[in-house]
Amino acid sequence: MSSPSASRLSMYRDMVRARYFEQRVYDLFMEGIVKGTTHLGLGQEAVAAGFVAAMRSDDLTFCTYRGHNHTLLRGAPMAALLGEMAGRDLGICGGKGGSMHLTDVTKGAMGSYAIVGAHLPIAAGAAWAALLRGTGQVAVCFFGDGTTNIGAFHEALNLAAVWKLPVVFVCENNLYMEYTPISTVIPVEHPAADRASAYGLESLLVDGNDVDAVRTLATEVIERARRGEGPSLVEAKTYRHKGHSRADPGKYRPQEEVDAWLAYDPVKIYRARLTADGVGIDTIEAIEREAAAEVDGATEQVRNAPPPDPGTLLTDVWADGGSAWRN
Amino acid sequence: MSSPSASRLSMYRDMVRARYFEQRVYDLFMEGIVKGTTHLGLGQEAVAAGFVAAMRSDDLTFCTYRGHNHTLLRGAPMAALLGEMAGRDLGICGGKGGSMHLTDVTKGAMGSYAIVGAHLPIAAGAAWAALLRGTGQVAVCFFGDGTTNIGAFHEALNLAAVWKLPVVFVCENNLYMEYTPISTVIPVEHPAADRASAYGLESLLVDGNDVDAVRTLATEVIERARRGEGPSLVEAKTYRHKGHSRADPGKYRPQEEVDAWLAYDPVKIYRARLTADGVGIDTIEAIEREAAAEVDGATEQVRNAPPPDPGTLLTDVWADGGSAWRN
Amino acid sequence: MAELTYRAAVARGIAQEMERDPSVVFIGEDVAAAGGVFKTTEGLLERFGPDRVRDTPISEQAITGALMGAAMNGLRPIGELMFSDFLAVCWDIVANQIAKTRYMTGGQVALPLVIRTANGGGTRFGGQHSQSLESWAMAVPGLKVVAPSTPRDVVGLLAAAVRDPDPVVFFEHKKLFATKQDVPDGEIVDRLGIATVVAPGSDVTIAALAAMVPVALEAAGRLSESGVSAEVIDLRSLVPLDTRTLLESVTRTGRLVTVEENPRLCGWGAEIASIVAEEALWDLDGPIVRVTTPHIPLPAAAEMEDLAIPSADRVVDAVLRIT
Amino acid sequence: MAELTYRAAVARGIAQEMERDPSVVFIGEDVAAAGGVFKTTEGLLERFGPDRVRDTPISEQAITGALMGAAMNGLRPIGELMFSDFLAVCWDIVANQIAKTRYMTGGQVALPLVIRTANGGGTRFGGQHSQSLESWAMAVPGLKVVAPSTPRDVVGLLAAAVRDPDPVVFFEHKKLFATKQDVPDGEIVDRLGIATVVAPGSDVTIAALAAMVPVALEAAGRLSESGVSAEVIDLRSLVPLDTRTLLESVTRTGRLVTVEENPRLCGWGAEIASIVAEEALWDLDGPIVRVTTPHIPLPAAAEMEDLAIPSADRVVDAVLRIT
Ligand SMILES: Cc1ncc(C[n+]2csc(CCOP(=O)(O)OP(=O)(O)O)c2C)c(N)n1
Ligand SMILES: Cc1ncc(C[n+]2csc(CCOP(=O)(O)OP(=O)(O)O)c2C)c(N)n1
Ligand SMILES: [Mg+2]
Ligand SMILES: [Mg+2]
Repeated sequence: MSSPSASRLSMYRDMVRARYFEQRVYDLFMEGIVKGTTHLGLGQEAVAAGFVAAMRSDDLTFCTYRGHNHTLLRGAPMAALLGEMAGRDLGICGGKGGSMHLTDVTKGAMGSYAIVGAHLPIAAGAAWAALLRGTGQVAVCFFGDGTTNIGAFHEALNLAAVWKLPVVFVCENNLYMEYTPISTVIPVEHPAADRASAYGLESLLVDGNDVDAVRTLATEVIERARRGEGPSLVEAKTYRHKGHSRADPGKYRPQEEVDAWLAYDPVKIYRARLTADGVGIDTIEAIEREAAAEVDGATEQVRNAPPPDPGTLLTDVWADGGSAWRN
Repeated sequence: MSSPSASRLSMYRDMVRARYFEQRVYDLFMEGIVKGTTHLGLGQEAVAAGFVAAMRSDDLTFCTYRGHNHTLLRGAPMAALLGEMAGRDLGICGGKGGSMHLTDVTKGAMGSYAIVGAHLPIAAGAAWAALLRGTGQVAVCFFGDGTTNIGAFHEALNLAAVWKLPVVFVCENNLYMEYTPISTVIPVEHPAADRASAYGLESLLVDGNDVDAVRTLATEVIERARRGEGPSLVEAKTYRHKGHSRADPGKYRPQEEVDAWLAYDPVKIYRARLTADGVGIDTIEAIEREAAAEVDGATEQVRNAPPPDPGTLLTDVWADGGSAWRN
Repeated sequence: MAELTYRAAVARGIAQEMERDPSVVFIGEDVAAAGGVFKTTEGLLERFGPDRVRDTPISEQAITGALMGAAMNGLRPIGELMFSDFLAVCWDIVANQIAKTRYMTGGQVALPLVIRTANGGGTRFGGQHSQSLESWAMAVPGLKVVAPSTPRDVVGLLAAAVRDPDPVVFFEHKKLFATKQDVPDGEIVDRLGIATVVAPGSDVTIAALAAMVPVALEAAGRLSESGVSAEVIDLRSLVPLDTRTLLESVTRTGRLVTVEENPRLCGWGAEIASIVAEEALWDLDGPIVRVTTPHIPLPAAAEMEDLAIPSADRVVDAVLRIT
Repeated sequence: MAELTYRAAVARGIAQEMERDPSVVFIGEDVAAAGGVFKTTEGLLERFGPDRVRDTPISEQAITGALMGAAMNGLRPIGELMFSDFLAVCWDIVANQIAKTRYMTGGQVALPLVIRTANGGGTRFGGQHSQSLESWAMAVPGLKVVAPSTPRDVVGLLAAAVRDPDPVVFFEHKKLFATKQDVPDGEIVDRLGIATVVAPGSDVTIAALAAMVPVALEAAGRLSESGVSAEVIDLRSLVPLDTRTLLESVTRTGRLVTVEENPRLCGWGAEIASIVAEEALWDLDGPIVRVTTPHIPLPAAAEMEDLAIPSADRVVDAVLRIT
């Protein structure tokens, strides 16, 4: 794992794209172009990047409102994601979803869910269909530490375990719910890992800021699921660089804690590691330049995009394309 | 614990009263006097009897639709319970609740709940109030093995543990949900005990058909809660002699299993143990006669009782006694 | 043609669709090995095997979530909630996820799934096992809502629900399980959103659903003895709602009485009344009367429950008040 | 008298009641140390301490269940659900347990508790964080339902809710948090079930709730320029419902328009329309018109959301259609 490889560069590219993209989302939110709310995954990119690198293109991801990274890295077009957050016509959901509901079914990005816990049973269901249909797909479901306290978490884990479903549950433990430290609302140290045994599962902890480590574990659990050996519950320890959402400055977090984690930035450490492993600075900078250009291009597209056609207000409630509830 | 004592006789009396009472409930259901449904705890009496024996009179119990025993043993009048099941005017809830909703607040029997799992957070809430108000009360919450798979279980256990609430959760593992063996829908062996660690709690298993053992453990966990040392989750292994509800013959259960458990009847084994410990057969038979007479008396009362006054249909939605939603 | 109970019609409807389409699967609590607590799904496990007919844990969020996920990934799942009251324990999945996902994804996600559930009172089960909750589902954009009143309709509407590309909540009425009817052999498939005029009449329109249809018919019979000609409409589905049949009838009769089993406030009867009061006001020859269960939880005692749920007597009274 | 925001009025109302009654306690997600995600509960932890003001895990069933259990055992708890959409994840506790328990126990159990929650759209949060769900609660017997439209009413109605011996769901509208008003100093306590005529008029009655009240007022202002005199009623609570004020107004004006933020089907407007169509039909001089959000999930994009939620323009149009 220590020698540079195409896939390691690809993970670096993914993390940089996610990083630059979300930095821009933040700026555009402050500018009023991105509307409503945003929940940035800045600082948590290695989890999405490591898992996506381990997935097959027909595998399925389910994520939360904090799902920009995951959706982008599965392959959704950047402008369409940004456009959705800005409520423009070119938005990936036509402006109907907003920042908390990014979805690109063509890429297996099966939705971002804004109600804590809801997508865990849904991911289990998609895995169940994969199993019955024999597609060999694995569903990967991302969520936060706070989510381990809600009922749907428990029901989904139990069902997935007893039906041996090909689903991997990934808890991104960033130490906080919104503003409340997870340690104050849970009686165990590791919100996910300490609960795996309740479902007959192995306790799995990984450094969520180390993309190589994430990919290694991801490959193992995804392939295990694909072989029919059932679900896994992974806890990836990480940290968000920004506040919970919107302009939240995150003042409820001790400065030393923030500083320590900013120093342990997954992008920064991976850049250093790749360099140490012999990747030339040119290669790295080219990746960074490309990502910056992609973000600039997407931004331009979105700035120039019109709002959604008012006629679409009443489309897509039903499969017939419309919203009529009466004849 | 092996020498006969007043409290052991009292537990025997409780079990016999519960046994005779529910046998009568079954007969009256078949006769059409008891209406709607019934969920009998026949065979599970030792759990209720052992816990009730360990409780203070101002402690609170929360139970399920299968809660005739618990409510009776807390001290609710037998005729009022039977009357409730028969939908008579003397019913403990005036006929409004029915067999699944027996409640006697004056005895600390804080309700029977018919939606699986709902009463676990409610019991936690009552314990929270006890803690804040400094009453020294403990809440004891009974439920089944199947209940350990529903979301409310998980949320309640977590909250109780993190807030160190004086509540004891008692899982009566009778091996079946309604008709489905619990082992087919759960990936661990002990539905409750194997999950205690997910909430930082000790794994506690007890023979639910041994009333002495139940009382010993109950005393320990209740007093622990009362001392401010937080909640416990107890799994009591037991078996129901009848089907899940109403006239269910329970055909989904292997005959050898049923036979083995019928032989390990908590009432029968306790009778034998007391006798072996030197309790005279007269004492035991007197208890049994008294219980039979109590059941007969309650039955007569209920047979002669009128249905509820039609006027009560519209009372008690609100604290003002009525049901008006408009002026 | 053979006599079929409403109960047996459920299994027949499911079997008809599972036979036809291998992507149809069925899950729920005690539905497979035991054939369902209401014996509505007997024989399905034996016929279609444990991959396609499966018992679940007591986890309604997991059940409905699994339906949704499976529908997103190529199946057409049917799930059972043993009692409609349990919609409340998975209401987020039903009302916030299943209902909204097609719209919120800009039409990317299709959710062809059916949630079947035993609904309604009259069985002395008490307030948490007796509710009539069709109006809860009707109030949520993105859900179709079906409630058959006859064995034949159970088969035809269930088939329509399974084939529908959108999520359907299918309410089976507990009080009707034992009712019987001659039902044609062979495949039966209806369309959703077509109400039936089950008794023609000219003086008043009575709109009813599920177990209230026989109540309305009984009332119409009695009314005809008093010289009042009542037209009874079985709505069959609330979403889509057949307002055409309804408005045509009301404009002809000039009077409307709705018969709802649910408690009073915000029921489907209110919706229909408001449609008529907006679109056919000048055709009315009398006030619109809603007969409902009072706005109370349902009591368990037999006499009280019977008093609470609309009876033919109360429907007759309501009609006579406005004719 | 000092200017107060709707947002700050929440904390003032809670503080007023906690000061008065030591059995009042308050819990929710991020409500204590952080003062709430909408900053509606700032300062309460500092003032009343961590026993009485407490952060919870993300466990809405545990939160609402804890409220219920605590109310059964001597407290008068207030709980926050961060967004009203989350009622769906604890709907069983709210609708099946809290609402029904007094009745089902024959009056043995009192549940003096308040569930506060941020409701409504206009903030571009998308379909799962923008719903107006007052009608869900109204449809459940046993729940009182309050939705203030002004800072003063937040204080007065919240106090009434806390003192009420029955469970109250208290909907605070997100769009109104920043609005301001001069509010008298000292204790404010209202009674539930009293609507307010916020603009008198004679040609049409406009019934509105929460954020739709300013919309209705704006419409009334514009209508008066066209010579139409509109009476605007702020319902303030849906249960109890002040039908007296409403019927008095409608019988006088002869026309009714309801303005609901919720999607169309089975909203409170339908209930009111059905009451008027039954009890005041002969007083009507025009059809009853309901202005609602279409029956769709709420979209996120600003232009679409604004199009979906009733605007003063749409209210004016509705009124002009019937006058
Ligand atoms: C059922 C529910 N309750 C509360 C919320 C509000 N909420 C949104 S995000 C969040 C914190 C979630 O914490 P965590 O699971 O750790 O995820 P993170 O935001 O840290 O990624 C909360 C409480 C919600 N969306 N859904
Ligand atoms: C939420 C919910 N789902 C399903 C049911 C139907 N139901 C009633 S009892 C029961 C089985 C419960 O099993 P368990 O917890 O083991 O308790 P037991 O009946 O064995 O005492 C089920 C599924 C219910 N009442 N509530
Ligand atoms: Mg977190
Ligand atoms: Mg059991």
